[in-house]
Amino acid sequence: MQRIFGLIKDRVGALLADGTVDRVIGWEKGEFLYDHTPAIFNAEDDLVDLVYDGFCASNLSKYLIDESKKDGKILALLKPCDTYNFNQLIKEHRINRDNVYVLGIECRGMLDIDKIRALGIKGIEKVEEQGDELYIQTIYGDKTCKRNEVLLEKCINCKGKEHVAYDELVTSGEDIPQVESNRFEDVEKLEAMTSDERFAFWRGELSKCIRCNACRNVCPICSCVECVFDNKDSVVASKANTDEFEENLFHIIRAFHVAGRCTDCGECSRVCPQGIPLHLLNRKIIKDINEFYGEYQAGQDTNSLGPLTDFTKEDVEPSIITEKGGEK
Amino acid sequence: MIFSYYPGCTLKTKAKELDEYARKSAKVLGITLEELPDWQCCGAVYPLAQDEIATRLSSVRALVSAKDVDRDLVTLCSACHHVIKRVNHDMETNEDIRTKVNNYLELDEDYRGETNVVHYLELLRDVIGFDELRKKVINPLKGKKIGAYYGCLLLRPSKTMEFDNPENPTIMEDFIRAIGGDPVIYPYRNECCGGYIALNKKELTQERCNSIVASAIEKDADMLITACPLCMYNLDINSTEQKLPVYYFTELLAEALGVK
Amino acid sequence: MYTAEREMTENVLRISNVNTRKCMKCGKCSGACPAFDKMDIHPHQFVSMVEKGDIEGLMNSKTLWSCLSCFACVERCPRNVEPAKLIEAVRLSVIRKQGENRLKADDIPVLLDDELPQQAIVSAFRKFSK
Amino acid sequence: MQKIGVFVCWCGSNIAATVDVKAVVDAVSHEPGVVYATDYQYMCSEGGQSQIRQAIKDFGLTGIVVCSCSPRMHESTFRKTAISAGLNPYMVEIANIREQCSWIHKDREDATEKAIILARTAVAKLNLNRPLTPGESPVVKRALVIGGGIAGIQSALDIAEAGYEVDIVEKSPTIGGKMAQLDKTFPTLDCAACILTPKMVDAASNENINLYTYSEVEDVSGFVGNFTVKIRKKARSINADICSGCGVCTEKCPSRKAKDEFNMGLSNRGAIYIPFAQAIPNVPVIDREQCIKFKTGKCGLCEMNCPAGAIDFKQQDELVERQYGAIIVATGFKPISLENFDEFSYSQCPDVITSLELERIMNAAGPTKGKLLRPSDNTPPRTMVFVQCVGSRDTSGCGKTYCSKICCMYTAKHAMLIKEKYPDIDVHVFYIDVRTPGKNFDEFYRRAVEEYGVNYIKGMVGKVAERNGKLLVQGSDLLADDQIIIEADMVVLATAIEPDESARNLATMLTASIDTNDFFTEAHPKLRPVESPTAGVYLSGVCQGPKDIPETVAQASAAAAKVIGLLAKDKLRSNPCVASSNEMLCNGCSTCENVCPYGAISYVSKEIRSAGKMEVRRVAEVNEAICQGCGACTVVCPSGAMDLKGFTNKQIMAEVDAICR
Repeated sequence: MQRIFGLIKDRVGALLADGTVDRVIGWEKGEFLYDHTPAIFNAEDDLVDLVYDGFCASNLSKYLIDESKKDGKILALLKPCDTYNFNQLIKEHRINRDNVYVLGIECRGMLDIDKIRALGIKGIEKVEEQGDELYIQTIYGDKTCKRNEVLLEKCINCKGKEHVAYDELVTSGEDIPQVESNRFEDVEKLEAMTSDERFAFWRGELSKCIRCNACRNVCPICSCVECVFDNKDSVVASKANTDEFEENLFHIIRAFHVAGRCTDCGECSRVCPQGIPLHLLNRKIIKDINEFYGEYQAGQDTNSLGPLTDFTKEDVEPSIITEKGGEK
Repeated sequence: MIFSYYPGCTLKTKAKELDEYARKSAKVLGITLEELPDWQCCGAVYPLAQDEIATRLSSVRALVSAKDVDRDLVTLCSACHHVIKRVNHDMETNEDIRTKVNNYLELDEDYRGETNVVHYLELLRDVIGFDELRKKVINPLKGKKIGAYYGCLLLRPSKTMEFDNPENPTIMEDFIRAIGGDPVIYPYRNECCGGYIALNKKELTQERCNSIVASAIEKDADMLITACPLCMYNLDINSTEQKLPVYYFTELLAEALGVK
Repeated sequence: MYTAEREMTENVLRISNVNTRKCMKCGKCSGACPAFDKMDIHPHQFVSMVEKGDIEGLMNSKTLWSCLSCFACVERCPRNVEPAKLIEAVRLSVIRKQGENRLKADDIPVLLDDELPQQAIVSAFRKFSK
Repeated sequence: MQKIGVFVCWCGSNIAATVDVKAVVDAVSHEPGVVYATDYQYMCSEGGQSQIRQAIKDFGLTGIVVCSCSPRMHESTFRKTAISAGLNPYMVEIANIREQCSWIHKDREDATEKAIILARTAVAKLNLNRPLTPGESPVVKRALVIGGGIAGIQSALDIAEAGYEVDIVEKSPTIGGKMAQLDKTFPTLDCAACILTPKMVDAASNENINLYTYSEVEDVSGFVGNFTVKIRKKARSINADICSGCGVCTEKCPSRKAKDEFNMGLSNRGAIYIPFAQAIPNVPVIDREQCIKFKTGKCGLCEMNCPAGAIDFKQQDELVERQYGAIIVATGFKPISLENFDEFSYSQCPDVITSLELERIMNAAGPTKGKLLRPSDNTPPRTMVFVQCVGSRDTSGCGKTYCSKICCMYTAKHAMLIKEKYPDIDVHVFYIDVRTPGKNFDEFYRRAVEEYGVNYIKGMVGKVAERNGKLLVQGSDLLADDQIIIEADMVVLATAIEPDESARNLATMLTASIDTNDFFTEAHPKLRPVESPTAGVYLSGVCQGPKDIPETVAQASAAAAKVIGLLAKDKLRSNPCVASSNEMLCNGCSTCENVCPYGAISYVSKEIRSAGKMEVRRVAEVNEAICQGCGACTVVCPSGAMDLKGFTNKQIMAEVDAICR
């Protein structure tokens, strides 16, 4: 991890120095060692604050909507999974591609601090990453654990180490282990429930919502000029003030708004302070789309029509959807 | 490949060749037929009545024991196949019958028609493939003009049996070609031989069989093959006007494969 | 229809699960039936008589003991009526009554020959006795 | 605040018998905005309409709700009433308390409650209505006819006669369709070719008619008055401009393996061929699948022998794009496949044939030059059996549930023609019912029986089996209560007909609806039988349902009359209920553009002042002349920037709220 960070820093410095780019968006150290924060670096000297390690999960592509409209060229550090959102936003004409220099960076999967703590590792002072091992200094002494035991949910279901968009790649040349997983496993469990059980499950989860809007604000797809929930003329907004609406429907409406566009980046669940598994709503829709219209990955490219905005004669008949979506 | 196997009563007694040659041939073809433990008679006729539960139970027991070992169930006799396949269809689609049968059997887990019922001919066609079978033949039955006799139970009702075109089937003809013979297509190959009526209305069976055999002879058949002991009996014994030798298809299969 | 008649008809319809009203009287069942000549009431009439409620007449018919259960009528009916199921239902209405078995164990030995497969005996027993 | 008047119609007893109309008036009069409510026996009558006009004047109404029948029935009536009282027609809302309420409910209390809900829903929506003004769109004065059979030809001729241009697109190499294959026509027994070919010639020589044969419609966009259609002219491999139609090439072609489609596969044709002598255009076509030159690169005999040098092996498909004001669908039919009916041995015995095959055998230009001979051995038959309803009226899943309508008559025709020409042949017809409603139809059938001695047997055939070169036809004789076996030499199956396979694809292109059998659906089964529900699309012939030639021709002319009525207009009033985009909310994501079936949305860069600063944004713009108001854009727009005038999101939500209250 140290090695790749060094390579990235050198390359970013060089590109700033030779005038290829005017600004850089990356991560700087946050308040705690595990909450690195997106930051803009305007000069080579500022790069002392740049970090890149297992706690740089946040997806920077969303910031490019605004940043790419400003004068000058911005360099964006994008992990493989972030580039899917980058592509999707290009497809939706939200990012000015000409103003962005994508430095595709290698990623070994990001870490989940809660999972580290769950292993009984508390009072963390420093985390050192060496290959697949983590060496953790705590106030109670040194501990170690395996990297793949403490990966974020979104990294367990990693889309792969290939970038789908970049101007230049920085890699260490080391082999990156792939995690075998079935991302639809949890969705299948939900599908196997009766509708009453499912309703109870979601009521339980969604009732935890405090409407902090973190999921919406972090979502690279949920980036409307003005969100329907903020628009008092939209009818939806006024509904949001009535009883129980928030926990019942806010997330479901949001899932429908991003349907066919969600890349399954998992940021919504990662940032939820209440730990609601919001990604399951999106994945259910992704799974249905795959089954009804054939495999589709949003953000794979910048020009295909999404399955929900493309009408073909082979499209599944509504009766089939009703049948499959109905009571199991 | 291992399949559960349901021989049926007659194959253990009067129709031993149907069974014995089927097993020998399967072995050559790389298929293991594992006889179901403690199987009972399928009941011989499919209970057409909705309210007949007891007469469906023995078929369900066979189906459940195949499900328990997670294997497809191979049948050989047309009548057994007809009964077991249709009872399975009931268990899959008829909620009333399913509930009653399950209530009676008190299984650990309800049976809902999960087992796939496969006739030996379907095994040859769909699992082994007639082209593959042809490659394994060492004594091709060259120059033999063979009329396939399907009868009714294999084919009908086609929506449940899903076996072949009910009025113009081809599976046995393809089989005959695969073992090197010349299939003879004659129009009465899917007309009923009279079946169990042989017991109480022999003259009706004789009429049926005479017209079937005459039809095959008119088209130059040297012999007939069948997949059902009762058809075999009727065509053989109850054809009173003209005669043709009648064989189980498995006997010719074993001969072609050199294991007779 | 009298109550007793109606009850018998309903019973036959329930056992068979056949909707006789689907019949369009085309006669294809009777055109296909291989046992037509041995029947006094032919398959298409059988359907009509059930519809009319004349179960009594059907219970006394030769047809019950001539049907081969070959399903030619079922297979070829353009309206999915399934006459064979009606014949079975009426046959059951007869043999389910006490003393109405048409084939008894004692009858069997004289019918046997060396080649006769068990299957024939079991089948006939199932069809003609309870 | 609106001032709303509510008018509850009794529709005689249609509504009033099930709905307590007074209770509806009473309940709705307390709704917000409602200043007047009343009921009347026939709201659509002159008396009812004048009440509405009076109330608009007396109470200064800004909008009206009429609780009556389906808007499809009388919305335009009440809109006209509103206009005559000086009210904008889009300030009229209809609450359908007949079709969706009184007709489907039995319980008066339930129906009344539902009627009240429907009425207050309409009021809730009307409170948010704004006056709308329709725009105008021009009409392209040209029609397209898809299908060149008798239906298409007749429609085209009538439109052309009225002075409008019309194009016929026909997928086969010649116009003429199924009728060209027929021998004689019932009930007059005149020769099909004698009455059809003059029409074909008329169509070809009419200067207003343009034929695209061997061509297919590939794409349709646009809307009534202004369709844009892409037509693929498949490569004939012949330069039609210089071909003289001499036919030398077809004689020289050494390939003879292809089954002749025109003769129903009963004879073979060359790889280069003219379908039949009277084909129009009289230009051959090369079947590239069969042509030795195309398969092996060698041969070219046709090219060497063509006196005009018209053979062009390199010819490519050509794509033509044309504008039309109206489209007539006349895609016709085909007999069903008989694979589910092998009990009749069609696939096993060559002497079991379909009725259309018999037409070819009876035809002087057919494979036997009009002599009735068995296909198996070319001998004349002694006994013939006709089987009716093969695959028709079949609910078992093997055939078609409907009656094919023409079989009874053509079978009587065949029987009579055979008896006329060969009195010694025994002709038997198995029938379930003989259906002959039509002018001189029953007389015709009875003539076959009484004068010609055709033996009609009530019953169906159960099995056809071949024995010693004869066909044993085993069937029921229901009237004699017998099972009979007829030893026949030929069996003719009256095969059910179904829509041509192109119908489904075409319906999708036209956004026209089809039923479960793929027949095109008419806008109203009684009152608009030749129009598709899609504006500007009309139906002609069997594509809409089974029918015989006179009916087809009648429908073809009716469809043509509708088209002429449309083309006679210079402008069409366009629907003002179109989409519009709120540029303040638009993300510029192009999703709406992608789903718009009419291509009505485009994107522009625009300076937008937002949150106090100016910025250039990419925003959607709707072309109101093209938008058809389908609303697809409004549902996909993630930010809610797209809305539909007359059916705004707010209005829909207000309706939902009113229902859920």
